[in-house]
Amino acid sequence: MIVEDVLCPFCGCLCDDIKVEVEDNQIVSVKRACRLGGSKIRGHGRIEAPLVRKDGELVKATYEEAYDRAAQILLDAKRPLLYGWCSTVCETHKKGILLAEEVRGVIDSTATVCHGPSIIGIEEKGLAGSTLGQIKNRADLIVLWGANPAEAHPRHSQRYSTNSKGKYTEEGRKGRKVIVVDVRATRTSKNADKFLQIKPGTDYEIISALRMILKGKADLMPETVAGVSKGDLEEVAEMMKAARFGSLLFGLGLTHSRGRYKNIDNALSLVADLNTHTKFVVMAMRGHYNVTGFGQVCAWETGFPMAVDLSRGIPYFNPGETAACDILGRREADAMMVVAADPASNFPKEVVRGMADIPVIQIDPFENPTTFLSDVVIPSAVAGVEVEGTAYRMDGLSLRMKKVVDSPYPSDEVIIENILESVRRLRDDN
Amino acid sequence: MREIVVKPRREFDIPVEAETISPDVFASLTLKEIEGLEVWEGNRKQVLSDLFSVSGNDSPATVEETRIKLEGNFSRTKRIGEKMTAGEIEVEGSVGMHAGNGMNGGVICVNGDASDWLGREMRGGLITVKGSAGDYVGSGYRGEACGMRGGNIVIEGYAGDYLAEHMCGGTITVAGNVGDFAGSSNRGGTIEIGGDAYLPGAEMVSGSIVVKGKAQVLPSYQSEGVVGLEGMTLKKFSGDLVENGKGNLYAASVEQ
Amino acid sequence: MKAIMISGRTLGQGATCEAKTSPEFFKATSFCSLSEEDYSSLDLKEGGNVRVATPFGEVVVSARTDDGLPSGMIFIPMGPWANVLVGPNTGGCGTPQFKGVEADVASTDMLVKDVRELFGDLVEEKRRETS
Amino acid sequence: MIIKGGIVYDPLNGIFGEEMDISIENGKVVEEAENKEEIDAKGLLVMPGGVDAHAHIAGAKVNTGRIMRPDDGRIGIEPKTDLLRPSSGYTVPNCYAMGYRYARLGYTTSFEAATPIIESRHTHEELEEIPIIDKGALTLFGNNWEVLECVRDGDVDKLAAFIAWGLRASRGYGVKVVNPGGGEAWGFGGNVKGLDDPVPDFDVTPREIIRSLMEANEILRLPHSVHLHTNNLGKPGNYETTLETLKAVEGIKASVDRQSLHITHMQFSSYGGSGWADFESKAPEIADYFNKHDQFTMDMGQLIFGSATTMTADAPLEYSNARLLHAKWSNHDIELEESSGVVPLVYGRKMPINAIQWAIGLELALLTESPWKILMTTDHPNGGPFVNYPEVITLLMSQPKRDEEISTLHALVTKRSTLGTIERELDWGEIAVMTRAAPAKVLGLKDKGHLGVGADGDVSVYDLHPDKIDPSKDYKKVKEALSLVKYNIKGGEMVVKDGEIVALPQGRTYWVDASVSEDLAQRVEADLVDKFTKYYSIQKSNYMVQDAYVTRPIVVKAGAI
Repeated sequence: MIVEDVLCPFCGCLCDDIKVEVEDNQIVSVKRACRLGGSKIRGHGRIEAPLVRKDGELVKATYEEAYDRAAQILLDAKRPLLYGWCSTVCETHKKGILLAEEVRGVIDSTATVCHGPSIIGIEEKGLAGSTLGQIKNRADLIVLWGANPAEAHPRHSQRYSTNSKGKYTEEGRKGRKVIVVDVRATRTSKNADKFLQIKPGTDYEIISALRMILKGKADLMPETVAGVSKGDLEEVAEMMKAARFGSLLFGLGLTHSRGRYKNIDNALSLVADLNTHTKFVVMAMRGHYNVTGFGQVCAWETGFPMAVDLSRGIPYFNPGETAACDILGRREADAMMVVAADPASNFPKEVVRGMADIPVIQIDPFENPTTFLSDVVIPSAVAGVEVEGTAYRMDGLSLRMKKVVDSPYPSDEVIIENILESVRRLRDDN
Repeated sequence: MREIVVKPRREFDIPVEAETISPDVFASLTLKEIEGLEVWEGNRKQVLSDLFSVSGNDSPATVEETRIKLEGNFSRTKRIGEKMTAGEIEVEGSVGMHAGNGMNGGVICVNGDASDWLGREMRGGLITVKGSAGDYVGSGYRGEACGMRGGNIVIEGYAGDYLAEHMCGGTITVAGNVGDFAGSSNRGGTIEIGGDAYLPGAEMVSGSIVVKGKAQVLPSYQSEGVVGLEGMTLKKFSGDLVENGKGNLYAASVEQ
Repeated sequence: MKAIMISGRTLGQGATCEAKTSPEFFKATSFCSLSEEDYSSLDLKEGGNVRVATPFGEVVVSARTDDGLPSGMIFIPMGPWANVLVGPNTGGCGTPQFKGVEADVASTDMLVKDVRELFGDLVEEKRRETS
Repeated sequence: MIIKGGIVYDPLNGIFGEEMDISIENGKVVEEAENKEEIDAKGLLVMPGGVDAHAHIAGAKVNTGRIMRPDDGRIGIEPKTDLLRPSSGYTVPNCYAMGYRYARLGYTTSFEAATPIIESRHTHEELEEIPIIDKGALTLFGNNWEVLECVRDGDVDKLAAFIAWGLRASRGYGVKVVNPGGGEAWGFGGNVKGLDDPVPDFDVTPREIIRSLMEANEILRLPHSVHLHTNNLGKPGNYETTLETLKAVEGIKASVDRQSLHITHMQFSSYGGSGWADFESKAPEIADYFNKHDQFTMDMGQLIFGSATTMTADAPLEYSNARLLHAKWSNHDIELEESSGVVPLVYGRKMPINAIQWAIGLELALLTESPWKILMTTDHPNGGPFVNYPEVITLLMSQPKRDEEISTLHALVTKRSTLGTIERELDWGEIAVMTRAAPAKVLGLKDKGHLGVGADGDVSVYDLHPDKIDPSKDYKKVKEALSLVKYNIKGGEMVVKDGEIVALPQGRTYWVDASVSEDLAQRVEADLVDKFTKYYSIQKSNYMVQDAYVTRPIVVKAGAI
C-alpha cells in the first residue's frame, strides 16, 4: 500500500508530499523525503519497554508502574520542569500543559534553545511575515541570514524559497537574487549571488548599518562596520531595495550568537524599514517540525508561547528566569519531565549536570543521552508516523500529520493522560 | 523607626517568592500577623514563618517609619520590596531576582549582590547595591514600552546585560563595567557607567548614557566631537539614528 | 591555537540525531572542522584528534578541514560534544550562547569519547544519587 | 428547569418586559418542562443569552496578538481553580478566559469574524478550546485568487460553487470580505484606493468583487449575508466609499429573510475629513442612509479607551497604523488568499482622533432609528475587548453617563461629532435587540437570540430589577449588574450561578454545508487542482479542515439545489 501526501515529522518545513510504501505494517520505502526526513520516517532502534531506576540502575517495568512512578515524582516536586514537545503533535501539547497546571510546574519547549530569542524579538517589534507559499509565488530576493537550509532544511529551497517556482516566479532560481549572510562559507552560501561574510557576534552592528543606509544616512557611518566595508553593505542594501518582494529568512546564526534576541529585534526592524521601500517579509527558520506548534498551543492555552511558570496556579512568563536552561543551570528544579526532546544532548553540559541529581522522566520513542540520566523511561509511538495529529509549519500553518503504520507503543498523548490520571488518583489517596 | 528583622530558617534551593516582604505590607501588622503572610516556595504556598523567622518591634507604625532588615541568605528570595512606596529595606547579604519591582518610593539597600531585574519598572525611590547586579537592572517587563520611569539605582560593582532596557526616566549609576546593550530602546532617563559598555543605547530615542571607560559604539551613532564632564574629556555621540533618536552618548574611549 | 567555536546543524547530524547511540551519530557529530590553514598549523596526523577547551569544559574530537571556515574559527556539529564547550549563562533570555565561544584548540593523542563515556560522570552521579 | 418570575425581554417574540416563566428541557425552550427545578428570577432582568456576531476570538491573528504581547498577557491573570483553567490577557485573553468572560457577561454565542481557508484548522483548534459558548467562524473570500478569477470571468455560478467548497474546506459559516482587492494588492505592498481601483494582475475592481460575492452568496441561499469590511476602512473621508459601496449593491436582493449585506464595525468606516487634521464624524450621514434603506445592517465597532490589539485581514491598514503610531507591527500574508496584520495600540481620552472615533460608534447606534439595523460590538479587540460591553450598554442607555464621559475627553469630540446633542437613551428592549435578537437574526441563527418554544435554552438573568431602576441615572448599577450575570443558563445547563462559573460544557460550532451542482463542483475542482499543482505550498489532500477539528458541529444546510 502506498500512502500519499504524508507529512514529514522532521524539520520545520513540514513537507506534506511524501510517499510512503507500507507492507504488512512495515515501511518499505519513502519517496520525495530528504535525507533527514527519510531517515526519521524509515525508523530505527527503539526503547523496547518502560524502564524505572532501582538501586541506581534502569530496569524494565510495566507502563502502570512507570505512570505511577512518574506521577509520584511530579507530585513530590516543588518546582517540576516539563520540557521538550518539539517532536510531537499539538494534541500532546494540550495534555502536557494541563498536566503542568495540575502539578504546578514550569513548562518550556525546545524553542528556548533555538528560536526563543526570535520570540522575544517578536515581543519587542512584531513580525512582518507570510506563509511560505507567498514567498514561493512572489519573492524575487531571498536573504538567508545565519541560516544554512542546505544542511538543516534540505527541501526548503526547492519547495518554498530560492529555487521554487510560482505565479510571479516562473523562472525559479534564475529569476531571483539570493543573498547569504554568515560567518563562514556553507553549501547554502555557494548558491548565493552575494555572500556577505561577517565576524561572529557582529550581526547587530551590521543590521544597524544596513538600516542607516536604507534611511539615507550612510554618510554618517564609518567606512567599515565590524570589518565589513561600507561599499559591501551598500550593495546589499541596494539589492534589498531593488526587490519587488524580498524575504529575510534567519536561522540560529542570529539567535545563538552574541546579541541573541536583540539581533532578531533589529532584523525585524530592518524588515519593517524595508517596507517603506518595497515589499519585504521575514521568517524564522524553525528547526523541529512542531516546535512552532508548541508555541501556538501554549499561547492560546496560557497566553504565552514558552517558558511558562505555573507554580502559583497562574501563568508567569519570563525567559531568563523561567526557561529550562535558566532553571536547570541555577539548580532550581527538583524534578524534570522530558517529552519528545533530548536536552542532555542539546543543552550545555554544565546545564545538563542539573539533571543528574534530580529525578527525570523521559517520554520518547528513542534512546538518547537523556535516557542515560532518566529515572523513569516511557517509550512512545512516533508522532507523525505511528500517530496522527496536528503540527505547525515554520510559517505558522497548521497541518494534520498522518498515521502510516500501527505502533505497539502508546502515543505521547495517551502516556501523558495516564500520568495525569495517576497524579489525580495519588493526590486523592493522600 | 520600627525595625523588623527577617531571617531565612534554612537555605533555599527552590526560589522563594516573597513580595509580601515590603514596608507597605509590614507597617500596620504585628509580628504575629507578619508571620502569617503568604509566601511561595516553588509551587508550595507557605506562611512567612514557615520559611523565615521574624523579630523586632511589634508595634505597628507608618510605612515611612518602617524598616525591614533582611539577615542571612536572600539570594534566592524574589520580589522583595515589590511596589513599596516608602520605608526601608536593608539586605545584609545578597538579594534574589526582581527586588524593588515597580517600586514607588523608599529605600532598598543591598550590601551584597542583587540578581536580575533589580528595580524593574521602578517609578520612584532609591536602590543601592554595594556589590554587583545581574541582567535587566531598571528594565521593563517583556513586551512593555516602558521600563524604569523614575527613582535612582546606584550599583557600586558591575551590572549585567540589558541594563535599563526601555528606560523612560530616573537615573542609574554603575561604578564598574556593564554587559551588552545598556540603555537599549530607552526613551529618557540618565545612565552613568564607570567602566566599559558594549553597544550602549541601541535604538535609544532620548536619554543620556555616560560611559567613563571604553564603549563599543554602534555605527548608527553620529559623532558630535568632545566635551568635558567632571574633569574628564569624553567623546560625544547622538543617536540612535536608526530610530531618528536624539539621545546623548558619551564615552571616554571608543571602539567602532 | 585560539579560535572562535560555533556549533550548528549538518545533514549528517540531522539524519542521525534520533539514533544518538548509533555509530553514525558518533561519526556525524564528534568532529571539529578547521580551516585548511589552522588545520596545518596544528601539525595534525591524518585522522588526528584535537582537544578543544573553553572556560566551560574541554572535549576531544576528531579534526577535519572545511574550506568554508576562515582561519581562527572552528565548527562542531550541534550535539553533546559541542555542548561540553558551551557555557550555562542564558544571557537573561533563556538561551545559552551556542555560537561564538572562545576556545583553545590543540592536537592530542587522546581518544574521542563515545556518547556513553561522554556522559559517564553524570551517569555515575545519577547512580550515586539513586542507590 | 423553570426560570420563574423574571421580567423578560424577548424582542423576536414581541416580548418587552413582561413577567413570565421560561421552561427549558433537553437544552431547548419548551412550553412546559417535566423537570420542575426552579430558578428564582423574581423581578429580575431576563434575556436570551447574548450573541456576538463579530469578534476576533480564535486563530492565527489572535495568537499572534498573544505572542507579541506578553505585556497584555499579564493583565487579567486569574489562577486555576478546581474547575477553571488559569486566565490571562485583557485584549488577547487565552481561550479559557475568553469562554469564562463571555459567560460571566451572560453571552452564550460568539462568531470569529475572519478566518482564511488555509488557516482555518488553527482557528478551529482555538475555537474548540473556548469553553461554554457556541461559536462559528466567517471565512475570508475577498482576496482569494479563485474568487478574483471567477469575478474577472463574470462566472458567478462558479464563484458560488467555490464559496460552497471554501466553506466546507474551512468549516466556515459565512462569507467575510475584507478590503476586497486590497489584500491581494498588498502581496506586492500595494492597496486599492477605492471601489473602482483595479486589483493589480487580476483586472477586477472592488465593486465587482463585492457585487459578485453578494450575488453568489444569494445563489447559495446562505443563512448569513456577505459580511463586509469596507475598502478604505480607518481612513479620513472614507464615509464616501462606504456610501458608494452601499449604493452599488442596493439592487441585489437577499434570497432569504435577512439583510442583503452586513457592514461590520461601521465606526471605522464613517469618517469625514481630508486628513487627520480635519478628521470628523460622518455617522449622521451613515445613519441617515440606513434609516432610509431596510436591506442593510451594520455593527458598531465601538471604541473603548485604553489598550487594544488591532487585528484584521486589512494588512495595508495595519501597516499604516504601525507607521503612524510607531507601534509594534505584525503582518501575515497568506498565499493565494489574504493578507493580515496585528498592531497593539492605546486609545487615549485626550487624543482628539480617538475621542471622535469613540463618539462615532455611539452616534451610529443612537441615530439609527431601528436597533435591528445595528448590532452592538467593539470589534473585539480592535475597538477594545468585549468585556467592555456593559460600558457600551450604559453609554447607550444614559445621556448623563455620556455627558460625564465627554467631560473627560478632548474638547474636539463635541465639535467634530454630534454626540453631545443626542438625547436618545435606549431602553432594555432596544438593548436586547442589539445584543441578542438582531445578531442572531443577522447571522441567520434560528435557535439563538430568542426564547420562543424550540429556541436554544440560553438565558441570562441579571441582578437588576428593570421596573425599579432608571438606567439613565443608575448607570453605575447597570454596568455592575451587566458585568457579572446572576445566572447564565446555556443549553439548559446552569453555567454561571450568582456570578460564579459552575459548569464548563463544551460549546458547539456552526458551519454551513452548501450544495451546488456536480458540474459546477467539477469545474471548481479542476481550477483547484491547477492551483495546488502550481501555486500552493501544500497538497490539496492536506488542505481541508478534517472532522477531528470540529468535534461538536451544527451543520447548517444551504445551497443552490
